[in-house]
Amino acid sequence: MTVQTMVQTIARTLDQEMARDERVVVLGQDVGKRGGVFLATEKLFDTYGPDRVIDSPLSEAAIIGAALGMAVHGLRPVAEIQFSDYVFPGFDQLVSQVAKLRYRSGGQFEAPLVVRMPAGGGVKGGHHHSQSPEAHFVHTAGLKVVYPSTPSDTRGLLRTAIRDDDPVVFMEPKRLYRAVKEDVPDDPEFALPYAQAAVRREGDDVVLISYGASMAETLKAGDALAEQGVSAHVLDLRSLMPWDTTAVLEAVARIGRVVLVSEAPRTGGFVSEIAATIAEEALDQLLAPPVRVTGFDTPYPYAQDREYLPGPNRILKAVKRVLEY
Amino acid sequence: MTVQTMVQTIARTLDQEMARDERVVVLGQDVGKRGGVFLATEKLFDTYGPDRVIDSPLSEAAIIGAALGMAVHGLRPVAEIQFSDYVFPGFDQLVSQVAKLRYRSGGQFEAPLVVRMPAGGGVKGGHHHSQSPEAHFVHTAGLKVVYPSTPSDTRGLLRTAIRDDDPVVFMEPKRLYRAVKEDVPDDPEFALPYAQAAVRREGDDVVLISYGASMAETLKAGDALAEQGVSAHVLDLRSLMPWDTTAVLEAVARIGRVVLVSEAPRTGGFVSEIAATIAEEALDQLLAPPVRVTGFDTPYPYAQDREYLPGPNRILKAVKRVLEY
Amino acid sequence: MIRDSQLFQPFNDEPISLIGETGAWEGPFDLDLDPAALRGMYHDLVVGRLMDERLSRLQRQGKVSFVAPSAGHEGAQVGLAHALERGRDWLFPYYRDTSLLLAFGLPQVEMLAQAMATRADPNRGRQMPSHNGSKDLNIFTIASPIASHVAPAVGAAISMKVQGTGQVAVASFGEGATSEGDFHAALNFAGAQGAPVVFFCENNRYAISVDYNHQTGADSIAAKAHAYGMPGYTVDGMDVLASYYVMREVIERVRNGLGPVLVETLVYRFGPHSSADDDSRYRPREEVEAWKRRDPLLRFRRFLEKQGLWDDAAEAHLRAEVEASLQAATAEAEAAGPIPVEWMFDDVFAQRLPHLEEQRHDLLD
Amino acid sequence: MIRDSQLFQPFNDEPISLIGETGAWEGPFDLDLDPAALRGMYHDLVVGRLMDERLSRLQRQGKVSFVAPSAGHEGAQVGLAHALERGRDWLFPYYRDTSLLLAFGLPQVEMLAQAMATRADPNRGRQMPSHNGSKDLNIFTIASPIASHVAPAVGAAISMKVQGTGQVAVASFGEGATSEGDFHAALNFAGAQGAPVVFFCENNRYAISVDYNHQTGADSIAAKAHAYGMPGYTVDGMDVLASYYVMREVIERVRNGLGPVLVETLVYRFGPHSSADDDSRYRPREEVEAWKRRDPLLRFRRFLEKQGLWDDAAEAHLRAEVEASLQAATAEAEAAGPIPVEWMFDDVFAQRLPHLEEQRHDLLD
Ligand SMILES: Cc1ncc(C[n+]2csc(CCOP(=O)(O)OP(=O)(O)O)c2C)c(N)n1
Ligand SMILES: Cc1ncc(C[n+]2csc(CCOP(=O)(O)OP(=O)(O)O)c2C)c(N)n1
Ligand SMILES: [Mg+2]
Ligand SMILES: [Mg+2]
Repeated sequence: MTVQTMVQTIARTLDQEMARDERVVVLGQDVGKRGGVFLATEKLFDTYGPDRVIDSPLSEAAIIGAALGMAVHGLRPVAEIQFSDYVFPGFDQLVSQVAKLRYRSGGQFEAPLVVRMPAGGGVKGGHHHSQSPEAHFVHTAGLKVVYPSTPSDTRGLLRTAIRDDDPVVFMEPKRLYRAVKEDVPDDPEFALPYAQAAVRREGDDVVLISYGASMAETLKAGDALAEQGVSAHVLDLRSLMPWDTTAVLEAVARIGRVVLVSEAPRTGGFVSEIAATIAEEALDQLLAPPVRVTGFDTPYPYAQDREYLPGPNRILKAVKRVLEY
Repeated sequence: MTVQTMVQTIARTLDQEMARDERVVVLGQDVGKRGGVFLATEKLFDTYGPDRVIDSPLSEAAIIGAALGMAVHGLRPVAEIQFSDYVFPGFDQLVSQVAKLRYRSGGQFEAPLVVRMPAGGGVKGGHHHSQSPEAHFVHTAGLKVVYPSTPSDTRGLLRTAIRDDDPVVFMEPKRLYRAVKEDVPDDPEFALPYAQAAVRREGDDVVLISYGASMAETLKAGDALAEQGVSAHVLDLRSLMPWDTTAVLEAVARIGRVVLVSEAPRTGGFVSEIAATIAEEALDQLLAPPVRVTGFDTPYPYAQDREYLPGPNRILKAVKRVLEY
Repeated sequence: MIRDSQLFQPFNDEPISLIGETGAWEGPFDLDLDPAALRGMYHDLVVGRLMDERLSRLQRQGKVSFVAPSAGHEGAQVGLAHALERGRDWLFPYYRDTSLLLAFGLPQVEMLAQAMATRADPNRGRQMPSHNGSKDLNIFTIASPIASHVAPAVGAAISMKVQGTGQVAVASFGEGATSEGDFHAALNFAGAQGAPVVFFCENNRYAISVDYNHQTGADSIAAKAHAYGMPGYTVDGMDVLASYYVMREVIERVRNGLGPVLVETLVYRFGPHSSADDDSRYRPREEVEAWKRRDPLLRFRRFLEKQGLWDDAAEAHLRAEVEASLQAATAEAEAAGPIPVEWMFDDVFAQRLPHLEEQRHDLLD
Repeated sequence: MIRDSQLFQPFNDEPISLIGETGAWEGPFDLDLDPAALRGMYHDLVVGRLMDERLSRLQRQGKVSFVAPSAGHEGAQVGLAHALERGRDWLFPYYRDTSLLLAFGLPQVEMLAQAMATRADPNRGRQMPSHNGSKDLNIFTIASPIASHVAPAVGAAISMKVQGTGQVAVASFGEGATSEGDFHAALNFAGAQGAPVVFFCENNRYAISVDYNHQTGADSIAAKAHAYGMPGYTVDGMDVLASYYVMREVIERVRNGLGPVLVETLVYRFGPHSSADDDSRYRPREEVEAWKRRDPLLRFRRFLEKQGLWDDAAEAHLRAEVEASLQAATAEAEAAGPIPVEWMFDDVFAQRLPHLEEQRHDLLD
């Protein structure tokens, strides 16, 4: 075990995987000498050199497209998109090429690559450094989507993603990069499966479901509820495609009240999918409507960086609504 | 009134609007002499010449980005993306520039432009000529999204979109382009508002909700149900942002059983948003779970072009489920 | 004069051509191909042409839903195919590469099975016709979005460089493709990395209806190589030997680690853009006829005749042989039978995820 | 010699420079600017530099969350600003254009208010600092995604052409931006349409940490103009007069309908990429120091002194005056007060849609 922040864990996991498997390479803007603008690839350049840690030109299409070609030719690229907001110039490569290659080739070719990207707001970045675009990926058949919230989960899921033969969009909650330090298992084989939600708090009165950057706020709400004598069952989804429908439906069936938290814009966000699934699969177990607490349907603002986020207060209001329903 | 197909109506509406307002220009691939690959801009080049009907290079980013610049400088561009599947190379222009310009400039600049795009499957086009990407647009704050299903609605909504000071993604169900002819109001001021669902069939037993390309299948299911003595209330949303929550919630409240139909992939599709809204706003009125009948979570296939679509049989199965619940 | 290894100069004003319109060898060096190799090229030109005709016929018969005719492009394509090492080098082709794919080894039956979407398509009927691919042959499965395959070719080439395999990647595309942002992103990355990749443009002057002058203000597609610090060549694509010799030199250069190259071949498509197009709306008939007189098959046949390697009997024999082979391949492709519905749910991921299992179950029930 | 209208030749090997390092006029034509105009340029250089320093100070004080320092870029920017027609031409700038914006007329208070997100920002506090814009001044509001503003500039230029307004659009960007696909798509469209637009590259050799050689294999950014059939110039961007005279000629050409132009100015950023960067990780200190000795302010001051237009007293006076003005602007910007929370819900659409009304209500309740 080593005590690490999330961003340190990423660099360490990449190091471990690159040491283990020569085919693993890293590419992106500033991933070389600079070690990434968040230092998520720190020191890798010194250790593995320019053939395995590739500073790319300023083009997300080049990064994602080239990563695909590398993967097809036998490497296991881990591409970094500097901010998830900047995935869009490379979006066509992701949805038209990467996501569909296995399918369109009848399984002849595969695309074992990871696209890492810091996501989420609360860093005073305005709308082009704060967005949460996971819904776009989850709606794209052929992509797996992971969005951890703790250093250990990041370690375990990044390893799984790198070893996966399918393309994985690996979203990283940037405002949690350095928020906590944690004992992270250093075993180079420590890996976590997808679609296993983590129970962050056991409870019986209301289910709170979230993932990624919004977990911190959700946990704060859970703490506040505990102080008020309300016991929240808090689930951290950790992966969104596939996601843990079983844990969600079981918790909802048992408790009957559920609040879904995500900072992505409300309309068409991933939690709408969860709500739809709950409504379709667990209608009779519901004691109150599944309520979504989300970002607003505005571009991410700058001056209201904090107010935009679904913070503990808004979560508590929603909980009140489902408890009093 | 003139009897026209949907695609004829589009060309005619563009012609009317270009005649009315000099600022309206058309741009895209093959929109000039060729009149568009579907002939949606037929004859416009002859009438208005190369300054107002602009054949662009093969770049969706150039088309959408230039449309924005034109709009900012005082024109009212109507851009054509040849297939909605090809919006992705221009997706960054749409989500990062077009959608956010008004917001980021504090309302100083606006982006009065329309991006037209044929969408949907059933034309043996494989996954790059068949997709239904509306969820991506609806989830992007700052874009309006229209998706009509009849020639008259197309006429009325395209006019509204062209005159709108906000950017509008105008999706056109390509397999309905020539499917029906209809008397279309030729009044050059005929326009339809957003967020007013059309009741395509009155009924009391189950609500069927759909839009765009999937309306044809939904109506067929409505007919089949009528023959079985089940009276379906069929709503055509026509616009997705904004969408007619009132009509949907009223119908659901009255009838209590609802089936949502869309050929977009299931996970994270726009009907998940509708289901989530229904669950949140009308839980107590539901007599059965809101059931989604959708495209599958695979890339759009070629050999199974028809089977992929949520056809009448799958809709009927879902209706049976909600009726027997 | 013996051909030396730096014979062709980049950024040439006149397209490189080695055979005159009458079939005369006009190259500034001695031919070094034996008769079998030359006849082999002609064979591949004819196979491409006849396959093209067959696909259009099958389309009219309703057995194929769509065709992107390639007649007029054969010279450029076959020249390229013969300059590559089969089974070693990689191709990232586009939908109009019928002759290229066949000459690079794609079995006729696979092309026909892909077009008819039968079980004999190794791509399992996932895409519309003219979208082949073969892992065994290092042919990256074609995708419709124009230019989207170019960055993957660069990535593969970077992998070749990093792993020191001595392979070369080639991406082919039309001149319209050069306008896409992804084209640029790809060439620029290749230039910065010195990756072993060749960008092979089949410039037929039209992207559907959009002509060259609406496509770009550049003097030539080859001139775009300046933007990436790589050499650019313009080649007469109706001349299979010009394509072959330029590509042979270029590929050697690239294989030796001297960095990427852009090659523009000047071709013309004799037919419409696709079976869904009506090119009379935008192309004058005289223009089409003028180009048809420059048919790459005709020119090369004249050349072979002048060399004493070909005559009418050989022609008749070859055509009969190729037709028979195509006939057999068509029958074999058809006999494989249609793609089963349930295949729709495979190959989304390496393993079928639970939600897809459920959806499969729902449909098949 | 009198400057004629075709003095500068494109695709030049040596960067165009008019003032030597010692401040000597080295232009091959006679200066035609009066002392007021020359002093005006120096004024704008100093304003840009002092604003830059002020923003960094405000950032360290916690009043501004982020800064993209522009010191080292002033010469190129001020030269451009003075060659444009204010209130007529359009600017599509990027985040490092502090001097350009101010010299083009952006009120200091607006820049400061934008940086501090107060009510005096006409952009209503919607974006991080260094993202200004002004409808009144034809300054397209800056967006962070690199190169995404270039296609809009081309669209505006096409509109200018179609409407025959005689205006010119200018898009500015770093050399890193030239690698984005959207950069290419935009320039290519401009070239095909002959649109009245100038592409103004501030090549400071680094995109954050990625150096020129990892960015592109091209010999120069100007060489990329070949890809679009437009002229490309390389200019010494540390020389405000070189930037001014080249841009004056280029803009005249563009205004006269001769089509778009790409201009590359060679500059250097003296500071880190941004207040969030640590450039010592990737830039040798000697390199930074060497460039600082080429400071555009220093060079132009030496020039003015040589021309007898400047001395220490004038310098002291100017600096005091500018500082006072910036101080007043800062105070005014701050006094406007913070952006109200409820503004978050405005300007998504022309009218607030019902779901936004509801969300607003939910938050403010
Ligand atoms: C991204 C994208 N946009 C548009 C299309 C529609 N489309 C198919 S082929 C084509 C023209 C291609 O022209 P070119 O690259 O010159 O190749 P050619 O067909 O002439 O061989 C277009 C616009 C597409 N397939 N992909
Ligand atoms: C599409 C996109 N990708 C990545 C970034 C992150 N980023 C911000 S500035 C920058 C470097 C820009 O370099 P350059 O264009 O040379 O301008 P400079 O900062 O040197 O003036 C990068 C990579 C971004 N803003 N947008
Ligand atoms: Mg072409
Ligand atoms: Mg730079």
